[in-house]
Amino acid sequence: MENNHALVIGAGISGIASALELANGGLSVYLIEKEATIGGYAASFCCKATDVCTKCSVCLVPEKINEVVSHPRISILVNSIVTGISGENGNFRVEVFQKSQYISPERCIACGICAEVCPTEPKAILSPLAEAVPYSYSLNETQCLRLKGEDCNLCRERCPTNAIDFKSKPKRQELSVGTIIVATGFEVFDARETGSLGYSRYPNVLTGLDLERIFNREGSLKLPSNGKEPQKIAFVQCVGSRNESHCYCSQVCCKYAMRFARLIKYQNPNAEVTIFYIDLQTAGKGFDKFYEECKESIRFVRGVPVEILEAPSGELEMKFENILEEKGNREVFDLVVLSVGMVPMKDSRDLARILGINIGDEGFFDAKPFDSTETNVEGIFLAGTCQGPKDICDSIAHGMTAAKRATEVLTRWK
Amino acid sequence: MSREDNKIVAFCCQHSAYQVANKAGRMRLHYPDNVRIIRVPCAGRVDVQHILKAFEKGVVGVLVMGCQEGACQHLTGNTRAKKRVKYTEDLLKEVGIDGGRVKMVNLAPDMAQRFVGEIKEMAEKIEGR
Amino acid sequence: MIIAERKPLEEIKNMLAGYKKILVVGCGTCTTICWAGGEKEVGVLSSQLKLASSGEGNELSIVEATVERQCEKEMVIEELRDKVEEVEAILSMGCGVGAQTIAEIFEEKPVFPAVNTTFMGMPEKEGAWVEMCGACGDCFLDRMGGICPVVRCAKGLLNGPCGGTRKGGKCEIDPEKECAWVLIYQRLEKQDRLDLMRKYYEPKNYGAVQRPGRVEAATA
Amino acid sequence: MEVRARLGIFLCDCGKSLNNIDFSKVKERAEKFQDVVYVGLSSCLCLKEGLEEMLSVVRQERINRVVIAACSPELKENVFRKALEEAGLNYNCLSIANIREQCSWAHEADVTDKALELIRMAANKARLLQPVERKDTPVNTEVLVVGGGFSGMKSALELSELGLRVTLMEREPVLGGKLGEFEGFYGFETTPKEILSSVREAIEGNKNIGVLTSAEIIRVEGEAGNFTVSIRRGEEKVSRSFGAIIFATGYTTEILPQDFELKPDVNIISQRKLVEMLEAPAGLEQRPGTIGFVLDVSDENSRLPFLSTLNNALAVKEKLGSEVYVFCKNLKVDSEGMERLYREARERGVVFLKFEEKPRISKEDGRVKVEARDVLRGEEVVLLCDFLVAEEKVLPPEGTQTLSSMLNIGTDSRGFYQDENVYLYPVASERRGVFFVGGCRGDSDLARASTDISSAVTSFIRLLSPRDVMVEVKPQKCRACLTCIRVCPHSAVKLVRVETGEEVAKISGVACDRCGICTAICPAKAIRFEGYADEQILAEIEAIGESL
Repeated sequence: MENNHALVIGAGISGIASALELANGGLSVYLIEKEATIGGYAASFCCKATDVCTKCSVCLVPEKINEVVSHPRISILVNSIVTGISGENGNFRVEVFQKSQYISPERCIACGICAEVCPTEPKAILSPLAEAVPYSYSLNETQCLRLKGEDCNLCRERCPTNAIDFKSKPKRQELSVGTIIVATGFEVFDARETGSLGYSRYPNVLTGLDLERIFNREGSLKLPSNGKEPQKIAFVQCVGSRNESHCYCSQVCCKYAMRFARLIKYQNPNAEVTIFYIDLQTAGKGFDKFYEECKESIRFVRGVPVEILEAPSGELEMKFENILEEKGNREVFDLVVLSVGMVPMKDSRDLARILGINIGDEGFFDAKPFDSTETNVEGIFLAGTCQGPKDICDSIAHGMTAAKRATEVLTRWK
Repeated sequence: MSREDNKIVAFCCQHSAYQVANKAGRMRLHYPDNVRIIRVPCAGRVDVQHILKAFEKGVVGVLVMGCQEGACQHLTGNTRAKKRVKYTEDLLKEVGIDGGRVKMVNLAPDMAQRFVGEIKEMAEKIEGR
Repeated sequence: MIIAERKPLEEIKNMLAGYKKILVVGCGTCTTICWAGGEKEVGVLSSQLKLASSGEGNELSIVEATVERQCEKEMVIEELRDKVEEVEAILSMGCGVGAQTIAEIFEEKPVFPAVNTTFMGMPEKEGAWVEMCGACGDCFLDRMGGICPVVRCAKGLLNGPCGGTRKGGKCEIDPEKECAWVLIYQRLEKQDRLDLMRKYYEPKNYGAVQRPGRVEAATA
Repeated sequence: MEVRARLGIFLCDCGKSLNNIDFSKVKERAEKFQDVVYVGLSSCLCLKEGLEEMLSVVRQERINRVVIAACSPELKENVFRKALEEAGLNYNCLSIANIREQCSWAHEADVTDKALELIRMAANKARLLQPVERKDTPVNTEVLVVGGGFSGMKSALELSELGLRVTLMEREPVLGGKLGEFEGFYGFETTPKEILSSVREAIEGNKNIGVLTSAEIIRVEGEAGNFTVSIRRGEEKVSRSFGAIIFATGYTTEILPQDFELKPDVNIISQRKLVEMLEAPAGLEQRPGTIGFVLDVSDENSRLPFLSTLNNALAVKEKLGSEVYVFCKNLKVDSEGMERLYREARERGVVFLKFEEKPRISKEDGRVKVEARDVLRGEEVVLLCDFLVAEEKVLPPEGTQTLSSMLNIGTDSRGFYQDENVYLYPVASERRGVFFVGGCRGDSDLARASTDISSAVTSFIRLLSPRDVMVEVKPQKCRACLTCIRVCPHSAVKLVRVETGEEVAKISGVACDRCGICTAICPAKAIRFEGYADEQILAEIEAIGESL
């Protein structure tokens, strides 16, 4: 039995790394992605360099994305999920469900005419984000007049490439593959669950992810409430990590918080930045030097806040326990950033059930001891943060590792 | 040759600045249209002669746009470019073209605003020359 | 190898005052290798001259050329014969030898040096050279552990070191530079020849080479 | 003889959406450009129908250089190149003018003139493009793995599993390394000693792996695919060829006396000493009542000391039942399973004390006294312990500096292998074909080491695929000034003797990473980078400001 096809589920950075290595090793790869675009979270992050690179690795992402898109042996299926599987190691048959593609990403040339002519408000046709790959428009089913049964055909008539098809049906297809890599990634902890910190209630309480996206889009930081430059900023560590229900360290938050803190200080030297923490995770290549620099300009306070309240002025009053000063304390900030951690994908249980792979104590997919890519099912491997928190570099390395294991399986079968 | 129009040449590293320029376009961040982007494999490929030649052709501002310091795929490409830009500035001063009209800019692939800002700044500088 | 440095543009421009058509000649050997006057530098200087002259409203017409070795008459003639005719003056980017060779061949055209020939040296790293030899005509490296104090000691002492050597073996005059005599001591120590340090050397005969120097191989 | 360029210009108005460009004017003017034999306009050049039409024109008009004026080359360049290859053109005969992202979309006003100028720049360049050859350089597939610890042995095994030959060399007389210094991994049945011996057995029984112990590298020459390594084994010197080198030389640890005021002695001990005690508890005169660990004194940014402390503290609890105190500044829990391990330790009675100021350590009645201010409890703590396990600083092994300068490869701020540059992460170096895995590239743990290993193996496989030669030295222009050799960040250039007997620089197609640094710096202009050659870049500049 010879099958030189591999399936990678999830086109985030580790799935992309896996797909590239599999394809470079000579295999044909199906890379399927639940969302409409590939790249995952990392694609929406921002560079955190000041006048020098601070090694956040975000710049590695766009190039890998471009490489995967143009690789001749990789087929990408977006808007797709796995719904069933049969067969075994070396010869899996995987059922893939693809949502209706009202606008075909293969035919859309992103000219934007459809969005221009769309008569609804807000538009039913959404323009892609600047970093989106594939770079194509998408249709909001709930807004579209045609899909609501009305007789509107404006976008389809005007589309120069006939990319729009209202009759598009969800597609089920069966892929025959020798090996599978699961790279479904993580979800960001929903900070609303820690209600006392006021996320989504107060405009000036943001998460680390919000900050990534703000810097990516705007290039600098403004207060959401009034557009002014914040002067007193607090970072709160371990939001959604290292507690009873998330008994692990998310590995990335201390580093991104410190990098952001330095970036904010770089852009606005007068800003006062405080980081509230339990334990600082400062190990890692080159980070020691960076941490020493941070100590000079950033205030570190041991202890995390219990509550954040908004004063009538819009300022945020934070109640925290400063362990060093042995007493409860209050302080006022313009902006509070919650350093949210990584949690398992909500639908990972469904995928685990379909594939027959185990879920570990923390809710991430379970790997074998001493080999974090191997699952309980032969021929199915794990890559990246679906197995547990990792930063971008570790995710890439993990993706490469999974690819290596999967290649072994297929070469052995040959 | 028309010397009236104030052209700017931006040598853009394909790993960073060239992508940023595309991102700026996608975000419809408008910037002066007198800039001409030349794609290079690394800022370290840009040579003194290229910059001088541009000025010879009547270009009035040159930007060399590479990756962030410490993030060059070829380790020294952007720092070498920076030195070369500095040297070219001196050469241009010798011929009476003031130094500010060549500039090294370090960018990451997502810094569309910075990119547009730098171009606007150069455009303003050459307006007021 | 011969090391040279390009002259400031101002100086070159002054030499060229009044000429409209010039030939800029690089040398493909020493001055290429020391980044002072190879094909690339010819291009850079030409660009600069064009920019400067067009800024002043009288654009120079420039012909560019590079001779493999400017100090070789045959090579100069071969490469420049046709190009010289159309110009009024020649700008040499070779060393002083190269410029003089060209001047000797094309006597009717003025030849100007665009570089200063500085010394004979060795590359330290890319783009940096250090002086090693002063061409004194009376080599005594055999006794100096292979390190020439005539040029590498700031004072050119034959019996060093002087009293001013700094901590860490640095030179009194320029703390960035190594004291040549410390280097000589260390070298001789490695070779177990430290006794040479105790020897006194008579003042050197700097007249060993009768100027202008001339050497003819006995077998020629 | 040079074939005269026959330029075809293919304009794409992106579904007629680029409204600020007047395409009819563009077409009319572009037709007058030099060497242009065809100008066509499409609305969807990148789609099947557009491509087919383009190819038929290319064939019909015998076009040999193509200019496409459309969206950014990052999007569709590969699509266009592939299509042109079908029409029998080399992929490099294409030049793209980015008139969408960097022209139409970037400006509000009419940009017809700008678009025209961009097209002229691309056309100028296209005229000078040369077909590129794909060279299948023979690559030696045998790999040298340096370092016989866990990472080295595992690397050798993984390579051999893919059918590759491996030479595994180790400085010491036996394979082994640092893993033996862990007593156990808490919660795992298999002990590190068992892991090591099973790996060692697998190595010994493997026909594809040759082992050289007591061996040291004295010289490395050559480049990816073809390294020549001189190795010394006692008196004997051998020279061998390899396609790649994987460094797995690990780390060393040392208790730095200045950090502890006291020298290691009978009761200020290392983790290794503790493990020895735990292995033979019967050998102890009496069961230690209290054992302390002090961390974050030598180095507050390292994970490894925590990993061994947590595992060994739990082992102490289990085997000796002593009271255990851990003094530290910040718990390093950013590795898989560490938070759970920490909680487990707490539950088993290990006491953690956090300090801001370095603890004071002294001797009292033959025991070790640790005094510190515990910030969690806000009080001064004085602990007398029978044994104090002192923090060991994790350092690069001896010889790292020598080897890295020999290889012309950077190290990080702590002196470990691999420059701090994200493009090299996880395991690459600036020199293609040289990889670093595990502890030798800095703070690592078992999980990270094993992903390093597989990453290095996959990176090596990627190295084997054929590459196009883009950057070449013109031997007749080369002055052998060595500048390129000195500046190449990837050590891809060397001096070779050509047929004429002259020595000239030569760029290895396998090792070159195509940055063009050498091309820009060469004082003799002897290096040509196809696609970014001087004449090509200057031709683009030449088009700027020309009347259109």
